[in-house]
Amino acid sequence: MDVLYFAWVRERIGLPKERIETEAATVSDLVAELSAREDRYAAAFADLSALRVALDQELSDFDASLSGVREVAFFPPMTGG
Amino acid sequence: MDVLYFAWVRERIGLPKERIETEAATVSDLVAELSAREDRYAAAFADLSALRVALDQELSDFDASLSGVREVAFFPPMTGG
Amino acid sequence: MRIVVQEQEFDLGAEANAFAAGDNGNGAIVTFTGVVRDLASGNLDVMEIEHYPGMTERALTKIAEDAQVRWSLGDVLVIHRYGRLAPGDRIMMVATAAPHRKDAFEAAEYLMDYLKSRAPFWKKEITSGGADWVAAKDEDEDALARW
Amino acid sequence: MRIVVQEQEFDLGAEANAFAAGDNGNGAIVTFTGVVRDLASGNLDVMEIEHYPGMTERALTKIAEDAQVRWSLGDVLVIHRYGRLAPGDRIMMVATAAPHRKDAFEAAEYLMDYLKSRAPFWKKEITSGGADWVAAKDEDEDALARW
Repeated sequence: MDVLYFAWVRERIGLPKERIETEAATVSDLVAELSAREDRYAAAFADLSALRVALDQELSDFDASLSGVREVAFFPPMTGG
Repeated sequence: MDVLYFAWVRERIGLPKERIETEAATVSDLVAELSAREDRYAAAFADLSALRVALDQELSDFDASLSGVREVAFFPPMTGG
Repeated sequence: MRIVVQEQEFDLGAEANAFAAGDNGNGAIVTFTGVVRDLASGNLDVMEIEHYPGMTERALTKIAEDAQVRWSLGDVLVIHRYGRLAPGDRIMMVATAAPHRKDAFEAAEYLMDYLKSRAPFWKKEITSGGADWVAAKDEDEDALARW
Repeated sequence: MRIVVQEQEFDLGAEANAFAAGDNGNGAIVTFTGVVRDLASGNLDVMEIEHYPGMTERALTKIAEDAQVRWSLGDVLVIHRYGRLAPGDRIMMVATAAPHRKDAFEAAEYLMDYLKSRAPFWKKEITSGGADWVAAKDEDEDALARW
């Protein structure tokens, strides 16, 4: 699936988008898998309360299922307007 | 003093402004004096709850004193905006 | 602060741009524009707006000053027309600029609520069937209670 | 309904006039415009706005559609920029048209509250001293509770 990063999440991980092959069942599983992979992920995902996640461009939760999801995005709380 | 009328009060009384010599102490006294003078005033002032009064261009009350007042205006509730 | 009472039409866009051209401390700009609505029956020919010259400017100035006391505002604009208007014509506008959006919104609503019931304007609707003074609405008077 | 997400600047006045040129059933038009505020220190060079192409348009469309369900609105406009802006530049605007002013005001405030916290934009303030992501404010999240 495509995984996107925005704002300081993008800066900490060091790229805006990557393709990830994963068997993770939920967003939390994916976060754990990435955090275990490299320090930059662990740093970006250290405090989930400071993060938001969107599945296929809809805001979602960290315990949501990834079944059928093509695009996951991680980012800080939004500051539009 | 100058007495001004606006909207349907002006239409009922038949003029926008007149100079009135009066010894009326309060607005209510002036209303009674005018109403006794001619039917068109009595008709305009029949229901005071449907009227507003301004003294020297400030909204006021019917029991307010006319002492020192130069301009009295009678009109219906305002409908600006 | 700018208070304008005039018969001629005004350009909403030009006024909004001029108002927004102010200083950079104001992150939030709200405008409200009132437009002559046609009647449900669709036959409004003319909306005639009478006003009380002198008192109108005083009342609008006081309302705007009161808003500036209650909220932290960078600037306030009030424009109100009088005379004969047609459906679709713009009657009036208010604009508020503030550092924060809540202040700009609340002040604009306050200006409108007071302007509706405390500024000496009276509207008359003229149709082919006759002419009627618009009655003040209880809800407009009630709207003042929240401030 | 018109939703615009663009990098280039927009003309508030031209947009307001075009929006207000609609039908005569809407007596009330509210606009809100957000402007890049300078920092208290007065040294903001650039406000950089990042967004999530695709999701941004979806989120803004949903917010506008929700407003149209909740209030009786004639029309809704949302414009939001991304990219590099300077102090005084206009970031975004919303506009609402409605038969009644209360609906126009409430819907505009609703659009702003949701747009602040639910549309995928992120602001970064760049000064000579460095660059900082703007933190979301609790009060912006709390503002959603009233709807």
